[in-house]
Amino acid sequence: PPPQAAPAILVRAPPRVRRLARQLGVDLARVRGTGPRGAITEDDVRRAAAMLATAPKPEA
Amino acid sequence: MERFDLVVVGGGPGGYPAAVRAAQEGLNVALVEMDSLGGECTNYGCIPTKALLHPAGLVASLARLKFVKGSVDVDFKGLMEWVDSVVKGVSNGVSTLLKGYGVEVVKGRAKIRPGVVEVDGSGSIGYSKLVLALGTSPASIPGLEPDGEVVHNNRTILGLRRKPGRMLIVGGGYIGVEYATAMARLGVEVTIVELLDRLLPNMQRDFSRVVERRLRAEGVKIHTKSKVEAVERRERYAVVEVSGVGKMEYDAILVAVGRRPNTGDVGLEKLGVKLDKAGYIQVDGATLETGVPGVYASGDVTGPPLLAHRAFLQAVVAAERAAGDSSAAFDAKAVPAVVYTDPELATVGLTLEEARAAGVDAAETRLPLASLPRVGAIEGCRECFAKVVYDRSSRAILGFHVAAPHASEIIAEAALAIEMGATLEDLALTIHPHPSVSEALKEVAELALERPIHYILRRGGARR
Amino acid sequence: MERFDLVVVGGGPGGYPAAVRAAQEGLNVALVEMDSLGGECTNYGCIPTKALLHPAGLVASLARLKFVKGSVDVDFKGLMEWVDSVVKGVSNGVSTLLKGYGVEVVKGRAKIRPGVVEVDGSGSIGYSKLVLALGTSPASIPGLEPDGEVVHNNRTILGLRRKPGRMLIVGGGYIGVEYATAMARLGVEVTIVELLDRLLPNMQRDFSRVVERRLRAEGVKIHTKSKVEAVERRERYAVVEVSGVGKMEYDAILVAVGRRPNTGDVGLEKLGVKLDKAGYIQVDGATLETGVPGVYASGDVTGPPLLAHRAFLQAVVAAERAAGDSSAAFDAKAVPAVVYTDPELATVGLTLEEARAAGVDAAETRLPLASLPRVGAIEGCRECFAKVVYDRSSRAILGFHVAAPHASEIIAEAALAIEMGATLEDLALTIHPHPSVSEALKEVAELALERPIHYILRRGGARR
Ligand SMILES: Cc1cc2nc3c(=O)[nH]c(=O)nc-3n(C[C@H](O)[C@H](O)[C@H](O)COP(=O)(O)OP(=O)(O)OC[C@H]3O[C@@H](n4cnc5c(N)ncnc54)[C@H](O)[C@@H]3O)c2cc1C
Ligand SMILES: Cc1cc2nc3c(=O)[nH]c(=O)nc-3n(C[C@H](O)[C@H](O)[C@H](O)COP(=O)(O)OP(=O)(O)OC[C@H]3O[C@@H](n4cnc5c(N)ncnc54)[C@H](O)[C@@H]3O)c2cc1C
Repeated sequence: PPPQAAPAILVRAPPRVRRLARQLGVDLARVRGTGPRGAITEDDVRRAAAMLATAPKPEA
Repeated sequence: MERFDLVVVGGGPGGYPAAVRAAQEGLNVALVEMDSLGGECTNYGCIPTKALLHPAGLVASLARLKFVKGSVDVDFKGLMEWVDSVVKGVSNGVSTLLKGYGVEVVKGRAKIRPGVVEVDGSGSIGYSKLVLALGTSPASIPGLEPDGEVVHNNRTILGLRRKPGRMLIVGGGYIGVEYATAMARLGVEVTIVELLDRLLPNMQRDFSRVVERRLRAEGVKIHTKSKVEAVERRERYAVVEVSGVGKMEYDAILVAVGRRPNTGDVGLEKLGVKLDKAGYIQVDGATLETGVPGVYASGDVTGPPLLAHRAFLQAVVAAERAAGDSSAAFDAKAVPAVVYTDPELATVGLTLEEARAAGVDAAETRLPLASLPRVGAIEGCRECFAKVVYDRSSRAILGFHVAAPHASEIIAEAALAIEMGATLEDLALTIHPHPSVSEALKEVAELALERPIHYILRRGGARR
Repeated sequence: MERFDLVVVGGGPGGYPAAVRAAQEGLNVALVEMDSLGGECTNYGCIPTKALLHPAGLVASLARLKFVKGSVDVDFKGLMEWVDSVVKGVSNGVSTLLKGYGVEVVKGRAKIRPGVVEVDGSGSIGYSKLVLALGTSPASIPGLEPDGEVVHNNRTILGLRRKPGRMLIVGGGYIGVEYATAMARLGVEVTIVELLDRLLPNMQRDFSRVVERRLRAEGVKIHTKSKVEAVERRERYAVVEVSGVGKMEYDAILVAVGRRPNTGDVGLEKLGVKLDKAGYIQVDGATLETGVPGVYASGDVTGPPLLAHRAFLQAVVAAERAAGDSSAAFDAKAVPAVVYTDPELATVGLTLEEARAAGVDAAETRLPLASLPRVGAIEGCRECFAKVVYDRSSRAILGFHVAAPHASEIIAEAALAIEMGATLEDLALTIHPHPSVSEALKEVAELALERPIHYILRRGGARR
């Protein structure tokens, strides 16, 4: 199951990771961070993007 | 009619960086400015005030040292001319910069129609994309309109060449307290009148307290919950009645009571750009889009917080968007704000109240800084302090607030900490140079972790 | 004989934080110190030099402003007494701190046997664990032994009460140039003699260049590739022959030619603690273990870099290890170093050469800082600069090097950036307050990314 959305200010992702997430269309609030104390890394974002690409699209 | 890929209206911090960034991306850019390049910040704001505060601060720091004899005398006219030259230098720098990037600078007041900017006295230019960086102007009070002789706003005051004997500052916000700090140290008898119950009413209470105490110690008279009741203009002075104070003569009056967006009579309504009640342009905070395709706004004209460094980044984002980069966004978690009083006050991120209101299980740790050698023993600040606000579970830094010498310099590290998602441990384990004010970040983080090496830990806080 | 869980020998930055941290962990701690608490840093190093530099810097900054008239006169005796009081205040703070944590302070010189520390004049105390924080003493040159009247080291010079007319500084390292900066500004005619071909020979060449130019401009005579050939002591002065300069009279001579570890005659050999060739204690860099079970060393006695803030962290790690925390380690990637000249010089992390030697595909970007308003227009520094060293592929920050006012304050952000693994983008997208020196970090990162908003980008670098 996807992790619960965290309040935006608690999303711990550096500026470059946030930019990458925008480029790949990833919502950071739904990414589970694997860095120290749950920080979100570039790899986490890339993994989430790859999952988005393969996941079945929900019905519109 | 010449046509540009991008026209930027306004040459301040919200404007010129947009022109530069767009030119770097290969766009054909024009910038329209009706006054001096650099905007309010360079010409009437950030730069002249900090220039004024520089010698004033040196004089005050020296005066605090008992073994320094003799007396220095600041030639007021010379000082104001130097401030002028500093401003000109920075403004010329913006001009050189724009020329270097091939940006066409068009002088005059702009009015905007769809696809066309009409510039007073310079004809019309066409645009594909538009960045509105119109900024703000000083608000005024009926009866206290600036005359450039006795009654001033932040623009006309820079024309002062004779040192006022007695000066009234109307408005106790950051502009008012910065001017009070500078002028008092230059030997002017300063009075501040503030409507609300404290100076810096928009900031945290402990900041107000530090500033009020220091200004009073330097001879500034502070009247809160007061206002100007009546003004009689005379030849070279004015008689002003302040509630609870009575009538007094002042050689100069600075009105610093707020800002008004420059959005009137520019054609924005017809363009379809939406304004909020106060007249600021409504934008998407992340993309800086106004809702009208191809039209962006950046800087103070998008509403508070009115800060040059926020305008810089907004300008860059607007330019990148205009150049077609759909990943560009203003998503800063940390916008620092500084008041250049003595001690300097700086704040970034959330206060404890803001963090809790956002639903975070947050805590705050406060550290008095007098026992940091650089702050207490050397610079002599007894009332300086730092506070860190953090998330209890992850220990991520959410906010940092500091009153100290050079707070304007150390706040950037706190901004980086918040942007990077740094935790208390990260700050505590980063080596900070000794002796420095920046040690405050490490020490307050250690204290929050209950393992400070320079403070005696007691239940419920630190004491040394 | 009283027995302690932990005995710390040495009350400097490598010692007292170990005692505090161990006490916080519940250990029963004693600290042995034969001189004043606070060590070299508080009593003869960091604190008195930065105190001296504070008024000297204010005087020089004021003198640079043409509109400041009148003259200030620093009462030398009063200044030196103030420096003394600053030192005493900081040293007393350490005493209060140790008392607050219940650390037993034992006065006297320690000799060490297995399990026992014998303290001259205070009897013996037993220990389970030991932290050796013995520090260093000033090295001397034959013929130039300090006499406390004319020939001084960094300790005896603090006893000066009459301002020397002419002063010779032997050694152009950071202690020499800091004293030269302070003394020249107080009106002393200063000559520096340095054996190697430049001042600050251990630092980057562009730092040396900035400092040499500024010191020369302030009237300091600099003789590199020179040495003292002969000394004749007279009543209140000495006649010194310097190679290439000839004979000259000096009222005061400061010898600042290096440090010697305080590891002689303490019983270390018998204890089994290993020393390197220079006499420093060999430790595991991460755990601070000496190889003798339960015996740790921290601070300058473990060898270069000799820095108080490095000692602080080593002390904490040694204490945590002694208290049984096997996860504690000194693993800082970034140890900042500052020279408090004008402009201040600060460096952290790797230089380009070091990064390449470590096998990294690194690049460096250099930014002149004169066009930052705070640095150039307001503080008047024309030769200030910042350099960032980064990994080309990840763009991670590896090093930052800066010559600027308040470099000592802004270097901490660079240390945090390196510790956090921040990249050029992270620095460029973090909002830095305007106007400040800290903008240098953002601007140099933007330049490295080839999208500076305040510099004209040309092939192969920046120009404005
Ligand atoms: C006294 C004072 C001190 C300050 N100190 C600081 C500080 O230390 N740090 C900080 O961050 N901020 C400071 N500020 C705030 C800072 O000045 C602003 O945040 C900043 O100037 C905003 O930039 P901007 O480009 O959005 O607007 P502005 O700087 O106001 O620029 C707008 C420009 O647009 C031009 N313009 C407007 N309408 C038209 C038109 N129709 N046609 C042509 N040109 C037009 C104006 O002439 C102006 O040059 C200070 C402000 C004041 C008043
Ligand atoms: C002029 C000068 C300026 C400096 N400026 C700076 C600066 O600005 N920033 C910075 O980071 N560093 C600076 N340093 C370096 C800094 O002083 C050292 O890095 C720091 O003092 C090291 O701490 P320590 O505890 O390891 O050693 P020390 O401070 O040398 O302390 C060792 C202590 O152990 C005691 N001791 C030694 N042997 C015995 C014994 N057998 N029995 C009992 N007691 C003993 C000594 O009396 C001394 O108090 C400066 C140094 C000098 C000389």
